[in-house]
Amino acid sequence: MQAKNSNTPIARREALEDRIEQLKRMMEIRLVEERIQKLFSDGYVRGSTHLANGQEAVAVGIARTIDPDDIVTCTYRGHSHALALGATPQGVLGEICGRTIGCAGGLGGSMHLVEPSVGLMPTAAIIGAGLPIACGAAIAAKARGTDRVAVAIFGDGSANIGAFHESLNFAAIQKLPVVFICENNLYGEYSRINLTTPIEDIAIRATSYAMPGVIVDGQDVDAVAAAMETAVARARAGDGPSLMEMKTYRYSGHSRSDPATYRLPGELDQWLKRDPINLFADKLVGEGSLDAGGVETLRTQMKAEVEGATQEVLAAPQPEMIEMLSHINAAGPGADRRVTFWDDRAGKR
Amino acid sequence: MQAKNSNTPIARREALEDRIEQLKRMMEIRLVEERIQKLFSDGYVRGSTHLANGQEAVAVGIARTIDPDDIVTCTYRGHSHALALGATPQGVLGEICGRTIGCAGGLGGSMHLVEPSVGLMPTAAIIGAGLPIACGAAIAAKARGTDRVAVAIFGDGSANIGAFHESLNFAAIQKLPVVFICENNLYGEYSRINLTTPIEDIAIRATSYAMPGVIVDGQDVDAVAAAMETAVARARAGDGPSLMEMKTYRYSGHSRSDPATYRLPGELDQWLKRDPINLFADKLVGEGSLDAGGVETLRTQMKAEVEGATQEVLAAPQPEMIEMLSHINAAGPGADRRVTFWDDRAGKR
Amino acid sequence: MAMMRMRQAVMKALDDALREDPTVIMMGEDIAAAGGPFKVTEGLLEIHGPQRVIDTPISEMAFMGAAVGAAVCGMKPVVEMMFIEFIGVALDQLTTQAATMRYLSRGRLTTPLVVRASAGAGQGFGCQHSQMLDHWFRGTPGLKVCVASGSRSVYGLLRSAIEDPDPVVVLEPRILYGERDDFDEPDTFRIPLGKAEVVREGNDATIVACGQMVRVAKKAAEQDGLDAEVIDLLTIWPWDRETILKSVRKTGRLVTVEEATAGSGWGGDIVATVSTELFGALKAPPLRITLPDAPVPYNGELEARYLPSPDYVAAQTASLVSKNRIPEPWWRKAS
Amino acid sequence: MAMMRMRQAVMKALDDALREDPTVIMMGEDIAAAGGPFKVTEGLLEIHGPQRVIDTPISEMAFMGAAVGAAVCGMKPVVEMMFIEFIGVALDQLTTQAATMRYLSRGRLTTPLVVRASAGAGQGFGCQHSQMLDHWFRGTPGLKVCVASGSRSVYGLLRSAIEDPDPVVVLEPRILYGERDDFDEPDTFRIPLGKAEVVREGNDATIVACGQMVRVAKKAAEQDGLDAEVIDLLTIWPWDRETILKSVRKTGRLVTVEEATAGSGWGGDIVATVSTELFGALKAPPLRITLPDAPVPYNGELEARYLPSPDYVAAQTASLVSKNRIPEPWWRKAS
Ligand SMILES: Cc1ncc(C[n+]2csc(CCOP(=O)(O)OP(=O)(O)O)c2C)c(N)n1
Ligand SMILES: Cc1ncc(C[n+]2csc(CCOP(=O)(O)OP(=O)(O)O)c2C)c(N)n1
Ligand SMILES: [Mg+2]
Ligand SMILES: [Mg+2]
Repeated sequence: MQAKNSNTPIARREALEDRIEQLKRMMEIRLVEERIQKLFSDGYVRGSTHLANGQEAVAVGIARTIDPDDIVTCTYRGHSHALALGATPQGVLGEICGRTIGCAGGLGGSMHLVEPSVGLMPTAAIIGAGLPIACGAAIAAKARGTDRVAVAIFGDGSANIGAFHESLNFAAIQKLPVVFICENNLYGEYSRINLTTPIEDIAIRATSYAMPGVIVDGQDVDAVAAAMETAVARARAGDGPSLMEMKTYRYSGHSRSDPATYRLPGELDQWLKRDPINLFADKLVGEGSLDAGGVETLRTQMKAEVEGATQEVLAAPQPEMIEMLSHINAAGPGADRRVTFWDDRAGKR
Repeated sequence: MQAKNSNTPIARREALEDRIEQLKRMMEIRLVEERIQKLFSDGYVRGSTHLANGQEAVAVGIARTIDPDDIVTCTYRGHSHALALGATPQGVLGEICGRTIGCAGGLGGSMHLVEPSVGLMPTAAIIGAGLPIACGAAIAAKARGTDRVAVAIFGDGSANIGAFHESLNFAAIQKLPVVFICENNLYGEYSRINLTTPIEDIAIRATSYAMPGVIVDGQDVDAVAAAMETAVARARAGDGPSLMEMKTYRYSGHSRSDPATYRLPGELDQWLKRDPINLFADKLVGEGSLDAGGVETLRTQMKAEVEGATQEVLAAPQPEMIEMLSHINAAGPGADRRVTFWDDRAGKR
Repeated sequence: MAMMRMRQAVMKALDDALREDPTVIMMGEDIAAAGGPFKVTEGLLEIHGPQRVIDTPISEMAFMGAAVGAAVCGMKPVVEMMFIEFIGVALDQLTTQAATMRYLSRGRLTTPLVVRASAGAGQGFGCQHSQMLDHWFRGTPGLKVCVASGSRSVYGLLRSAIEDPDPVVVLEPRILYGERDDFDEPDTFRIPLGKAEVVREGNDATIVACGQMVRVAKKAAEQDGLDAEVIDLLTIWPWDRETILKSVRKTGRLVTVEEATAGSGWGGDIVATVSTELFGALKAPPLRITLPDAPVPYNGELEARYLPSPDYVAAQTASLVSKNRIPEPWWRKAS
Repeated sequence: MAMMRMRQAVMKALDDALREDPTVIMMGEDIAAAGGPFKVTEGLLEIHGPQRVIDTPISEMAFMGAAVGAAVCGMKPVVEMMFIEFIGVALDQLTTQAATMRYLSRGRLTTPLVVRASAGAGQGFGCQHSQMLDHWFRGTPGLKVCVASGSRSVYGLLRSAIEDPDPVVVLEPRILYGERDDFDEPDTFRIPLGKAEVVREGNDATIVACGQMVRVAKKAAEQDGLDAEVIDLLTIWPWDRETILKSVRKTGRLVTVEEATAGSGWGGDIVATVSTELFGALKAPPLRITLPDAPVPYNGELEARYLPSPDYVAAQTASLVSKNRIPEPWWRKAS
């Protein structure tokens, strides 16, 4: 178990400067997702849950590029991003198990992770909802004279909803500092992209808004980070939004216990050959920062940490009844807890 | 005044096979719009009204290409299309003055013209609403084994609403027989297109849906018809939708008494030089089907007809109170009036 | 008597409608190849083909609007909103377009379409996937709104809705999909839209409920010492004045059990109407049992408290019957 | 006393808020360069600049959602929905996203935003541009809903709404924009959200109204032989129980005048609450005066009949007071 103070979201975020930590975070994401699947089978998870294993490089590549006070909107498939951005395994697993130590205090659940201290808005369960919200964060950043950017993360299927189109157009005409990131994992629920979308590359759609559209190898964390750096720099410089398409793949089904029988034959195997964690581990070994034994040591360490966090969560209390009545409007208790982004580091806890 | 039976929507539509009739229809549209502006000033028109003078070639070019039982969805700026498709001046002016002889019996008003006998759905007052509805008509056409097409007409500003994007994607993936027609008159309300849309040509957006995107000279009725023929043929053949961008211009302000002071200086004058009615009249003269005197004669004739229709409308009764309570659901009176498209010519009255 | 899960009853209603009427088509996300996220449309693609059971992109506006256009052009589209919240991006097409089509064409064009949606709380789907939201539709001229309470009613309502010449919303409480109920009705079985059903007779109070709250109300009414009549509303707009007034005239007391906040629930209109029509004839003030004014919580213990339970409904009703006074809701005691 | 058109009062409220609070921004279609389709934002762009008064594309989802994001990040966005119907393509962002932000973050993130919209009938804008549609919002936990009734109230409500830490919808009856009213309030004037106002005292009945119906109710109450109290509801959710109950306790009779159908109007909840709280203390059954169950007609004579008029409200109220029985609505006599 890490020392207490290194397990704050902000410390976890800052740790990502280190390449070994990036690898560890990708391992952590994978292990947390696998643990969630088991928690689901064991009846600890209510409703639904949407895993992102296979997509770890996208999450860590984004998180390592942007700053903790850049703003991120994301979806129900957001465990990976929450962890990458800095949310703790306790916060994520705790939320998914509905406990007080969850990042939304057990009120939100798997689809509604949140971590304001590292810029993560509550992840939205409605397709497309995060894109306009990111535009608004970008408007605020501009209006408040910061160079902060907003990042909207969504899936390939979400590129067919109206909010996608309206947001890209709006951001383009307003030259908003937004980076739109489509995680193209080839499926929206149980439908392969070719069944719902008449083009193969979502990035093409950038043309409709006169913004850069970039196709990125989403399995390669360095490629993700490099592409992000360009887009973020553009946004910070006031040159407007970009559309980034991260080609990736989800190893799990869409949600809960979906066996994903709709996959093309052999497709999963092909993608497993370019597993983002293995790719990055091999790279680090190649660079000489790790040896093969080191990778295994890390994996074992992360496994223990995730299991430790899980046990902490399972021992944590359920929320009090009053909690669900408290955060409706400013008349309720706790209305003074507001985090003010950017001008108030104290808000970051 | 024309003989009674030539003033039915279907007869008016069929008349458009003749090129002189096309010119007359364009003149009629212009004159009706001008008459509406005066009726508005005189207090006969309630709410708002949206003129399409300057855009006559688009309307007539479309109407002369498609069949009376193809389906059309359109917007509040729909007087031109209603008249071109066959709605009578009495039906259009009557509706705008809220009289029983109006095409919606005075219940709808300027924004809600309708003429099922020639395929015109009630024009929608909500931006974007007509595009998904046209997709649905196309689904029905396919399902019912006809080769009928659906045409959705909308403005340049409407190309920024979510429904545009969703509809084009949906139609493309389903290969629906739809023709999407953007009347790019350079303004959405009081905003020039460059202030709301980061690209100049809406047709570019077709790329996002792998469908043809065609830029058309909307001032030239023959160019409109030629482009439409290709798109309609494609749709009828089962090859899917097209996006047509008609470059045109509205001479009036957006609505009511908008003086359109937001226009670029000189812009209107430039467009007046390529007035669609003059262009077509000159062409017919050039072709030898008319001489200059003949054009003036037609104009005088149309003016008298439009004035006659206006007087007819102003003498027509207001609707009965019971009308507004009658058409809510099938439990009300008149529920047996339903027009069944395609398999029932009797429905066409 | 045969037992059937509500999921299967939905499927049977759709299958029967598709079989009997060639103009019926279905549209929605993953309803065809995948058989639906809740498995309520399983097998329909195989039987009826992709022209009739249509998978759509994630584009609620497009397919909701397409249903309007297809309905006008002679089809009877049945649209699935996977979770009723999703219509929040497409409400215009239903309330502003579909519901005005007949009016604007004076009967010449109509929109016989059905929106089916899973709805309601109880399973930990969180606050954006657990609402009923019937108040978005209720009271829209031209639109009817129904809520199913089990296998029999979902079948009867869906069949009637699909045959109705006007647009109808049918809300299917998601929590009931897996519930097994008696089902012994022929394919001709219909529940007339606009009619409520007395599902338990009683004399001390009339409990009106719909959806999953019908079970809750019935269980409450079965508790010792209570002699309550339970009415399953079935169609919540327009609702059945006759059946409710008749019952309350008999019992003298009205209790509504609503899966809605007080500000948005259907009970307001019913209580208002009953208070007016039976003015002076009631033994006690009408009691509305609603949700607290809060989003649906994820945590299981919280969500169980959030929804009216049989014990709570029984206690509140018993208190009303014995004292003829309105008991406090739990959250006023709690906070 | 100074007179001011409601249009100018809206403008002054926005201008004052923009001046006093640098975090206030505005977004909407043609609100900036063009000064707004109803000229309620004229001059604001020139004074406050394009960073604060923002013209948007025709993209209600984008700018409604952008308001949510900007609000969370420290701004106070005021969004204009030109006609309230337009939110039918963007409702999700307001009710599902904005209203749950505080809850999902347990107070850490909040959305102090205002949606202003022109609403209501009377001017021949037809059935897709003439509704109130407050039922789409009412009862959403976390969201407040107000309706202005003139220059003074629009100013007071807008200023309070913009200062409120939570999302607020303010409906502005379009028909009142051109109406001139007394206006003699300082820039510090606010109408507290959640509070109603007694705008005319009386003893025989309490007429509750909002929006343009407040004028109708006042004119009705001024007719000979009537001694009615008139309450301007102002905030329709959450509504002011105290003021209404106090008045009805005094008069013994309640009349609501609603620009809504019976199935969707705010009167249901109020009548239900009053019937319950004042059970046995009312002299007559509560009377709801609503719209018929029909879309808004275009024709002027029809639309005038469609909306409750002062004469009609006076006649119905007089009938209630004299007979203590509910009179029939006009459409039941008509059809
Ligand atoms: C408006 C709306 N429609 C439908 C859904 C249901 N839904 C949840 S996830 C999903 C698929 C999304 O696919 P994609 O955008 O590719 O994201 P992924 O799950 O692959 O990350 C759908 C249709 C929703 N949540 N919101
Ligand atoms: C959803 C929605 N938003 C806004 C409006 C208001 N509105 C009516 S017309 C119009 C401009 C439309 O411009 P364009 O699409 O170019 O069509 P044009 O009027 O030029 O024919 C706007 C914004 C509306 N009717 N519906
Ligand atoms: Mg995907
Ligand atoms: Mg335009």
